Amino acid sequence: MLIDILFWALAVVAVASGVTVFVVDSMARATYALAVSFIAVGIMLVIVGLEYIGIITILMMVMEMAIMAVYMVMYMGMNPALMPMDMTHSKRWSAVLAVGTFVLLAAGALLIPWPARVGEPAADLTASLGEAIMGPNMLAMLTISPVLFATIIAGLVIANPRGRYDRWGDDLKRRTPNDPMRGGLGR
Amino acid sequence: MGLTSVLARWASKRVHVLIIEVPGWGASRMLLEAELDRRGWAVALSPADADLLAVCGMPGEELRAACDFVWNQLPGPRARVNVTGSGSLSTLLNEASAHLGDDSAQREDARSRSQNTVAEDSAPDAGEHDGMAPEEMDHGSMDHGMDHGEMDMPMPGGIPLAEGGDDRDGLEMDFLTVPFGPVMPHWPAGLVVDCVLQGDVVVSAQARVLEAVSAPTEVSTEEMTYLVEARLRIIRLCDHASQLLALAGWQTAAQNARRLRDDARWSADIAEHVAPLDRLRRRVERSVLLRWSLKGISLGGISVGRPVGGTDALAEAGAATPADQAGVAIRDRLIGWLHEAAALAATSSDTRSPAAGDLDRAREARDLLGALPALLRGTELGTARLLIAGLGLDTAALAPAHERTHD
Amino acid sequence: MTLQAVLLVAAALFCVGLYGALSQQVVVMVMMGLELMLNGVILAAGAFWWFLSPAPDGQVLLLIVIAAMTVEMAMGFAVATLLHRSRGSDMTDSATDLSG
Amino acid sequence: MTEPIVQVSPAWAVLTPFLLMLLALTAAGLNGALVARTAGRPLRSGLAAPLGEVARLLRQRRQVTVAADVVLWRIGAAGLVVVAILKILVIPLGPWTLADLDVGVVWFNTMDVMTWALFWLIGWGANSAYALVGGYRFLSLAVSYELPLMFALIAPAVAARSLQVGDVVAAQQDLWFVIWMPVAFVIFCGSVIAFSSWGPFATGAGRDIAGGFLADVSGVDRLLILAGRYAVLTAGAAFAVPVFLGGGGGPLLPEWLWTIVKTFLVLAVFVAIRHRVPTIRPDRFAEVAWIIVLPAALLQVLVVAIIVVGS
Repeated sequence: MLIDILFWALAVVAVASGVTVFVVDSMARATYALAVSFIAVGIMLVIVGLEYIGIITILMMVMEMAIMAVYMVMYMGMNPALMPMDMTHSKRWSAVLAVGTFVLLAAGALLIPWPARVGEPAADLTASLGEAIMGPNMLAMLTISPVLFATIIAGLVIANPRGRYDRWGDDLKRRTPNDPMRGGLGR
Repeated sequence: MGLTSVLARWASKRVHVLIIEVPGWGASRMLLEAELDRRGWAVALSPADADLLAVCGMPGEELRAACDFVWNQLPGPRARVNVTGSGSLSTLLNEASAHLGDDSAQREDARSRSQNTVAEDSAPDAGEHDGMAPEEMDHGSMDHGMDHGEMDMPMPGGIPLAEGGDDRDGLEMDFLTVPFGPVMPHWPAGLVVDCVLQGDVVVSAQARVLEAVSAPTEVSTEEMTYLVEARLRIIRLCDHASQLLALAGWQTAAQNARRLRDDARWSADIAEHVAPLDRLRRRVERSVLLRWSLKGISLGGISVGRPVGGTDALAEAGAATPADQAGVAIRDRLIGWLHEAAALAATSSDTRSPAAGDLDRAREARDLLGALPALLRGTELGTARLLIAGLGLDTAALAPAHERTHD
Repeated sequence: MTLQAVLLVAAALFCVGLYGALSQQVVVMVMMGLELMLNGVILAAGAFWWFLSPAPDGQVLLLIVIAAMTVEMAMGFAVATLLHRSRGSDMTDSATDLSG
Repeated sequence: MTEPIVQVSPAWAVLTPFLLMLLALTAAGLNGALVARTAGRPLRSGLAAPLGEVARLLRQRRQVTVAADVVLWRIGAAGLVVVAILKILVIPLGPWTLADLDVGVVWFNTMDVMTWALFWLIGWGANSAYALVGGYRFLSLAVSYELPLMFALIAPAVAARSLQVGDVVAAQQDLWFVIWMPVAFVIFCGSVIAFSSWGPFATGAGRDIAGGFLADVSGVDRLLILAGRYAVLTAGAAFAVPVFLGGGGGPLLPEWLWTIVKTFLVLAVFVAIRHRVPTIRPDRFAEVAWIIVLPAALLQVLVVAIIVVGS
């Protein structure tokens, strides 16, 4: 019973803050509304026994939203936060599509005869997850890590306008790189 | 009733004081700071942190306006004192403390203020936002949607939209016009630097000095006569060093320099100060972290003043401060100051005649002020503060020169 | 708390995110929409896992979704920076070079 | 210590905030005493300084800046204390713990990530240039310290083969982790100082920007933020005890007392560091953190992993 109340409260918080993201005019409020939505979902995951995943979700998303807020402030310039300007397009079709999808998904969720539960959860779910990714599912983790690493590299390459020739000179022989800002290692 | 009076009694043990120094009244400020240290009161970093506003000296018109503006930003309970001499300092602070603890008076003050702000809010004064009033902590932010929640107004909070421009990484970023000073901790008296910022990087800057209404010399000479030039110079060097150290975030060293400064004012034999000054200098020289965090911050091509002192002092200090060489590093400058102070203390016979004339000092200060905009361009805020502190700007020397040009 | 209930909430989150991702013009806001959609996906996956087959392998799938979200965010920020640098704007409408 | 850590009734959670605030107040008193000493005043006057500070902030009115985002501002101000309390829920006090979560170590990490949001919100809410710069400075520092902190926390978890704080304590019965993972311990302590925006890492509240995110807060808000900083610092020091310093293990004294004594010692070191070192500038620290500290943390984890697998 208590769990039910908690769940529905969290559900309301999650969806309401999700809607808030696209309603408020303030960039900071939009970003942190999304963070609240993620926190609510994270707690729901903890309720269904996914302690590690739920808490990791909260950790990652709060971090990401803190960074996201900076990007919002940085790039949105003249934005709805300061001047009430509409930065949307094809609102009506988006709404129709979204509602249509919701009806479809909701119908699916309610009408499909879901099978009964197969198997029982492990006693220590976190440990079982660890064993899974270090055992039978190691390949998945082995794939994720190079993908993440490639993402770091690709992100830097895309975002950074300065290559090594800009930094170290045409013959790469400059002794200290020509950076707009000095680093901490005396380079 | 009992609780509020208990709170008031406890609060009076730790009053936070916002100090505004008028150019030329450095001595009053230093005396005040020493008195605050003695009482265990704290120096406030911003108006919101302050209970007591202490204006050291007689501000000119513009500076007085700035003081009034800051006065309005004190949250209250609040009190205001004007420090112009040392004799009454203790009673002055006692009275201020009593006023702070006087609940009924403070309530009255709060009531009259809230009425005022209602009146102000109904007619927002646009002129207030364009940088005339210095240190507008809450109006200075005219950019990137730091203002929100006022969607109904075309200009939220009466603050106009920011314009943009490319930053040093080639990204278009908003410009933000912020006046720095004259109310800032560890800041040259009366200096205002109107900065255009992108984030925390200074895009361009313009410096000016708000003047005092009268030079303090008439008022404070009587207690200063025995402080001859060399001793004054030591005090000033220690003060500069203390401010620079405080900005570098090294509180104990800054406090150390400040105590040396205050001791230098009162001690009978200035020669006693050689050893502590040398100790402080060695401590600064030894700090790896300070060397690391100040590395690469230099005053560029600005020639900073020649050290004043005997020949050996000159030679020694000159070694640490290559004044004529391009690019004096801030750290060398700091060590040079301490070195020079120690050398002065060692050679001082308390009879030396002034080595640099008023005219020289005025010219030097004017040069430094002129060089400031170029120096600050493209620096990050923290670096900019260190650079300004590293100049050791003597705004007091500037004031008479200004008056002359105005005449 | 039943599977249906959780799925409904997840669907709601997904669709709000969908609306945002379709209607917003600014890249960062589009990203927020995508994140919200993935939020719904995570919740649905968690519900399926718990109510249908709580085997350890299911948790791995969720980890993969989270990793996908990280990648999406990192690339999104990078692309937003690139767009901002080259166009001075980060509107999706202005990046239509490939749209024929 | 032989018996395993037991979970006590959640009702005891009511006491945790008091214990936390008591420790935080002690730390503030110590800080006041140290400041008094450098200023040449008697130590005793400094010890009482925090009480005076609390009294004056309770009397002070709240000043709101023009076009401030008051909601987010207040959330940021109040959040720090809450986060600190949530942090210490998983820390065992000697033989007792309130919640020995399966993922206690990750829980602590998640709570410290909350400070990213909170400090930035404090800086943002004021709608003032200095405060916002302060918030950004904290974030740029956070990007540098967070990854090393995560790996520093992973090292004890790897050694204990568990993310549960109770297991981590139990794994240190013979040898404290601080002895064979000193790098991780140092990085952890540095990160605690950093996420509390304290001492050399307090650039977000630096004197050069008139107090940074503290520049415009007054009254109760300021009290909450300052108390929150002490509380977060205290929680960090307290977490070092079960993770690196053997929990309640020690001779003579009862275990719960050992936990408090160790916490206080770590906290005292943090407080003593505060004014004694110059600022570490976030723009320069970034390179050091990513090129030196992070690989060092990874190496530490590698060494721990090899030892654990080998043993």
